[in-house]
Amino acid sequence: MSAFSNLLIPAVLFFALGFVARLIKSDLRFPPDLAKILSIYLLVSIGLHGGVELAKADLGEAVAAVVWALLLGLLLPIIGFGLLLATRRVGPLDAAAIAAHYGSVSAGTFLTAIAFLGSQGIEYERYPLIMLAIMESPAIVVGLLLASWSRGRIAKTAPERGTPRADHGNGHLGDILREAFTNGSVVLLIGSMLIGAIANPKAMESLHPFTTDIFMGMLCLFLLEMGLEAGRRFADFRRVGWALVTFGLAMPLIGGAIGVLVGDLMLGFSVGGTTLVGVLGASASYIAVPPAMRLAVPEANPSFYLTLSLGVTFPFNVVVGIPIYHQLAQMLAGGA
Amino acid sequence: MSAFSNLLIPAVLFFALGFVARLIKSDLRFPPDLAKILSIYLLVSIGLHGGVELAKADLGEAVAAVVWALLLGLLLPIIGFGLLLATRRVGPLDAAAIAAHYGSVSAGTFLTAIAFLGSQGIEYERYPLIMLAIMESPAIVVGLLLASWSRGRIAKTAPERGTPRADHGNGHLGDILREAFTNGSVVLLIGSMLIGAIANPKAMESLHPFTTDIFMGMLCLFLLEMGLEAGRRFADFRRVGWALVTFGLAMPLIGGAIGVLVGDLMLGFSVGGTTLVGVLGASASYIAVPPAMRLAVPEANPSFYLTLSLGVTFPFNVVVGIPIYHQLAQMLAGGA
Amino acid sequence: MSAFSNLLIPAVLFFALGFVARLIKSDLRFPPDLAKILSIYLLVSIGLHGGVELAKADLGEAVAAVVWALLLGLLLPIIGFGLLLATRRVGPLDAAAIAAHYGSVSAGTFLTAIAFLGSQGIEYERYPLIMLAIMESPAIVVGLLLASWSRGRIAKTAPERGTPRADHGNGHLGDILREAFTNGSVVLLIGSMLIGAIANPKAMESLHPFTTDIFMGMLCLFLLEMGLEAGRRFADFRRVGWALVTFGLAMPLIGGAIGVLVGDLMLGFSVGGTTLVGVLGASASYIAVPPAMRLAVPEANPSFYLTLSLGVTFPFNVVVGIPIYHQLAQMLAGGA
Amino acid sequence: MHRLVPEKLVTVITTDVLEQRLVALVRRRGASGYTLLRARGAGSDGLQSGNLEIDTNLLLKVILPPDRMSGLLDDLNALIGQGYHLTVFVSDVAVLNHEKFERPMTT
Amino acid sequence: MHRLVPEKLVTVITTDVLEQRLVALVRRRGASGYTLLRARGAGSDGLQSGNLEIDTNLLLKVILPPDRMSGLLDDLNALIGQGYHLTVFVSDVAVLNHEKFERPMTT
Amino acid sequence: MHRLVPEKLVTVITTDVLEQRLVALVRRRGASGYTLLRARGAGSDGLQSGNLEIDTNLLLKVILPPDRMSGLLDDLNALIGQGYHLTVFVSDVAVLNHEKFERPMTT
Ligand SMILES: Nc1ncnc2c1ncn2[C@@H]1O[C@H](COP(=O)(O)O)[C@@H](O)[C@H]1O
Ligand SMILES: Nc1ncnc2c1ncn2[C@@H]1O[C@H](COP(=O)(O)O)[C@@H](O)[C@H]1O
Ligand SMILES: Nc1ncnc2c1ncn2[C@@H]1O[C@H](COP(=O)(O)O)[C@@H](O)[C@H]1O
Ligand code: NA
Ligand code: NA
Ligand code: NA
Repeated sequence: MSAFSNLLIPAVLFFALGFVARLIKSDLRFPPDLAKILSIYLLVSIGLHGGVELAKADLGEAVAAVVWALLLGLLLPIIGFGLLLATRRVGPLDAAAIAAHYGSVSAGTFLTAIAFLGSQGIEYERYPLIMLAIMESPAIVVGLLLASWSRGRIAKTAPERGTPRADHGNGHLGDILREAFTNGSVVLLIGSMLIGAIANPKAMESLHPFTTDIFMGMLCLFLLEMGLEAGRRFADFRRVGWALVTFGLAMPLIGGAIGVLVGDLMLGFSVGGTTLVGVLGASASYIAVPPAMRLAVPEANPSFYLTLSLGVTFPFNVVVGIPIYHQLAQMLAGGA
Repeated sequence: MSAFSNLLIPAVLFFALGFVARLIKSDLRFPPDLAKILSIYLLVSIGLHGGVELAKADLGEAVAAVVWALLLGLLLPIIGFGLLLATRRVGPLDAAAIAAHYGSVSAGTFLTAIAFLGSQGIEYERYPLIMLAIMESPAIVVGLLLASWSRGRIAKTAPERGTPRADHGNGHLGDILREAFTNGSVVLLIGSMLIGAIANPKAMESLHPFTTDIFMGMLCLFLLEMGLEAGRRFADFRRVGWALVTFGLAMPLIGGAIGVLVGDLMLGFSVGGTTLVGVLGASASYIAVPPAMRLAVPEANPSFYLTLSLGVTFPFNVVVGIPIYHQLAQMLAGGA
Repeated sequence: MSAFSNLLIPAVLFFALGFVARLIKSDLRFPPDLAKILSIYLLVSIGLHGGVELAKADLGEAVAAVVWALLLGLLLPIIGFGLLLATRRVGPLDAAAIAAHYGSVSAGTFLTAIAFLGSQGIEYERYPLIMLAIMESPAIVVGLLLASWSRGRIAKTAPERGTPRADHGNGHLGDILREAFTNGSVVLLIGSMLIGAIANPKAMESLHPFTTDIFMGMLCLFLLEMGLEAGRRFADFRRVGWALVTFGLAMPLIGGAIGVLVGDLMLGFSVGGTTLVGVLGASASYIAVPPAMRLAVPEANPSFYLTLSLGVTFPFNVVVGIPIYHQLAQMLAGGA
Repeated sequence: MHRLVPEKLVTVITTDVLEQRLVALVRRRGASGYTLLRARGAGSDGLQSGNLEIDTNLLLKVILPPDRMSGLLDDLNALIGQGYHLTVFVSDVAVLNHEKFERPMTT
Repeated sequence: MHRLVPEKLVTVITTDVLEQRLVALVRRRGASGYTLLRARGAGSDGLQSGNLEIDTNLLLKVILPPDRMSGLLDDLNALIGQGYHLTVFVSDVAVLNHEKFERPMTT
Repeated sequence: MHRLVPEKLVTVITTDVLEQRLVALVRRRGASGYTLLRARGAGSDGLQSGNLEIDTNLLLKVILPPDRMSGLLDDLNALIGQGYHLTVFVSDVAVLNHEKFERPMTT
């Protein structure tokens, strides 16, 4: 029912169009900058919206949301890391890099969830918007700590290989932490949020046609391109192996369930807000975390984390995950 | 009269601005991706509009429109091919590649015609939108068959040269047919149409500001860039020679007249709808057909078909063709 | 007071966000074409607005505005040239190239001033829009004449080096004058203005959502990117030296004061219109003049003029200059 | 000291419509990778302004061991024979991490 | 076997403001074509970040027969003498379809 | 006659995430400038489609005197040792305006 109606949201349909275009080997492609332009637009728009809400927010509730965002960002990568090591299909450095993605968030999935709620007329709290902006950085930091710990372990087992890596790890740690907090998309999102919060409200209204009216169309184009990318990456799933693909399907369910529990029990959100916290838990970053991992954990294979995040977890969440987290939220929060 | 008022449509004026900028050798230029971005936007927007209409369409009328679109797409290249061979200025492979363009459609010309009708408050049927999406593929297929036939003839005359080509032609035919139907712009247009037809109507409304309100502005920018390109190609007209330029002016008149006849007599459209079918017949593709011909008929010189399609026929249609087809439609359908 | 409220305009806040992102060494960056796309959009939109106003304009007042725009464009570079030579930090060719920038205008600064007036509900005349379009070309011409004169002087002092340069100067002068008037952004601005003036008013209305409703959002994105660029260039201010930085701060104040005097005394504008003429006087070009100088005065170092125009004068005007010119305008025109 | 090992760099410039076909050739010939750059230009095929989907070039660079190069050049020659407009040239380069160019791509 | 014929490849890196002028030189010197790539970078001219219309570089590649190359280098030298910032270098390449580089562009 | 002086051209192809780090190396080694091109491709690191912020390559070109080249190659080797995926190659070129490549960048 609700899963089916999700499929009739234009944003999801455009995602499917991109995906199918790649499967039928169409030569449809976007100019290389269009995805980046759309992503800047989306981050600025949701930042401004979040900021306007932030300005009206209850301080206590906002602080609770931020704290739980940090905790999710710290907890989920550790769970992911454990599960990945348990598969015995990847080494600890690959596991650290992949796990970091799941502590962070996919803005595209989050926005699709908002479109899903909107299409069903379901209200939601605005705090998840703030949580979205918070969750990139802690996941990066945990990923780096896990990688550092793994390097230490590898160095013990094979000391002759480990030495230069451990050295390197320490050498740039400061840089990398700075990177986690000055990452372009984090700055864009938090900066726009601050602007939304402090700017002259009348002037903010003049931005409404740009940030709100044309938003859905921009999101559709973005998801079309993400569908193309997901389709491209999906083809690699054989290479990453079934164990990892299973992780890419199970981890969002685990993260989504934890998110829904946090949203309902800890933050006391409505069904809509709880669904969104579920989506924050379930989704995996494809903007801020991948470059951070490439820079800080060069030993990890990007094919693994890009295929899982873009080719497996993203389509799963967009198509079936969101209705599931909504269902979960309804069972929990709907009963209250 | 009506020709003059066409010139005062902003879209046409922007086309003229681009054209003039090139003539006065201004260094005005668009970043290379802007035309591609605008073209994606326009295809998605008209696709969605077409789909919404399709969902409301009368099945019988829609089928008739599709059938006539296919017939036009098959017939016009054959007429063009004959005329081109009659000029004795190009070989059969060049003729095949050029002719394929005229069986297909220029979305920019079509949209200018819609702006023209809109500025005069003339109503039109929505079926031509569906026809637009249909007409790319058959023209490509006919172009390939004509090229294949030409290669056979060349092989007979000069067997030592022809053999490898005929071989090649067969070897990739399957690929090329697939290409005709999975071409990026065809997929985008038909995919958006399907989405418009099946998506939740309330959600479709949220796309309205994006697909409709800002549409005219995006079209103006697109035509500005097309003016620049037309101006650049126009300078080459001396190289292609007067015989071909004459073809580039006569063929749209022939195609336009046939289109108007089809729109009025076969499809029973109003003046507006008949005008649009005229424009479908008259205009030449510059999106889907050129890459298909480059891939499948590498022996043909792209300067010929790009100069004719972009530098001659496109400006002709935008500036004087549309009012002429409208006049014709009025004479025929207006009397009814 | 008014300076503070300026800081709360979203456009200015986005500029600050970009600037700060660079200072904290964030990896935030725009795809290379986005600034160009936004700049095309802004020029077309203000051109169309200007044209609609032009069509309603009083001929006498329009002519006076154009004449004073020309005079400002001729006068300001000469003042700038004198001041720069007085610093004894740059040679005459560098001075000529820098000075030309200050006779021209920064569209970004001008639009920020319009947002500033808008946010305070201050009315303004539309003639400054026309002046904006006029002021690029004369500044380029004066810059070239100053460079030519400088080359003559250098040739006298060191005849063996000067000869080829003087020769070159003459050889391409025609080309370069043509360039001054066919410069891409000049053509775009004046072309759009003409279109706005002559196009069918009803059709112009259909452009409103594109040119007006989403304008502020596009301006914010543009200023975000300009903040990034200003931040990048700002880091170079040590290299250009304090004397030049002082020029980059003093010259807009001088130009702004002259502009305000012209706006009030010569053109009789309201406080709003006078502020805008002040901004025209104060701001320095970063679109049309730099490439013209690179082409025509290759001996000048682009680091100087780009750092001053983008890294010093632009942020100064956006953040503190505009409120100052407004204050000046109020003191003069507000008393009337 | 670095062991700079001599290799061959093959460069192909042509319309980007051929991208998929060229990449398939490169994979089949066992290259360890390839690099694509967007280009524009002009040649016997006319102007490729790079502004439209239909007139953009690409520049392909492939480093590969001399024994595999020969097969790739055969393929490119065959394309030229079919009428495609290709600018192909080979340069001598010295690579830093020699072994990586021996391993064919796995996907 | 392929007849790989040695030719000269001239590469120029400079501000894209010079595009029209450089293309005109290349045409005048009888090249069979040219290739342009968008570039950014830094040099004595300062930073060319590639983000604005005013600070983007281009990289021009021209293959041409040695006898025509000399004239082109003269032209480029003249531009450098006038103060333009050009990075120019020549490499040895071996081309596959040799004859095509002999035919000057017709437009 | 032109005095074409032989120099070394170092080319690096890798993910654009490394841009700041590579440019810092090039500056530290006293190059007179550098050129960056946007690229995409594939290699041992998988596909770099160039469509997303996260899978775009860059191609860096640096001309520098042979004595400074060696240090730069050391740095690049160290990066490869740390696990970064770099394609590095050196070519022989002949430059037109030789002196400019001797002067390190001032910013
Ligand atoms: N002499 C040349 N030097 C550099 N690039 C060339 C040359 N000739 C052709 N090209 C490039 O190769 C593409 C195809 O050339 P053509 O096969 O001559 O049509 C052109 O669009 C240019 O980008
Ligand atoms: N040593 C170098 N290696 C590679 N590219 C360079 C070098 N020096 C300069 N360039 C390029 O050439 C352009 C012009 O350099 P310049 O003439 O030094 O201002 C720069 O913007 C760089 O893109
Ligand atoms: N054999 C090759 N020829 C040309 N470029 C290559 C080659 N191998 C790798 N590359 C490029 O270098 C990048 C990094 O390669 P890798 O280190 O193999 O992951 C790839 O994304 C390609 O763009
Ligand atoms: Na998550
Ligand atoms: Na047609
Ligand atoms: Na000024």
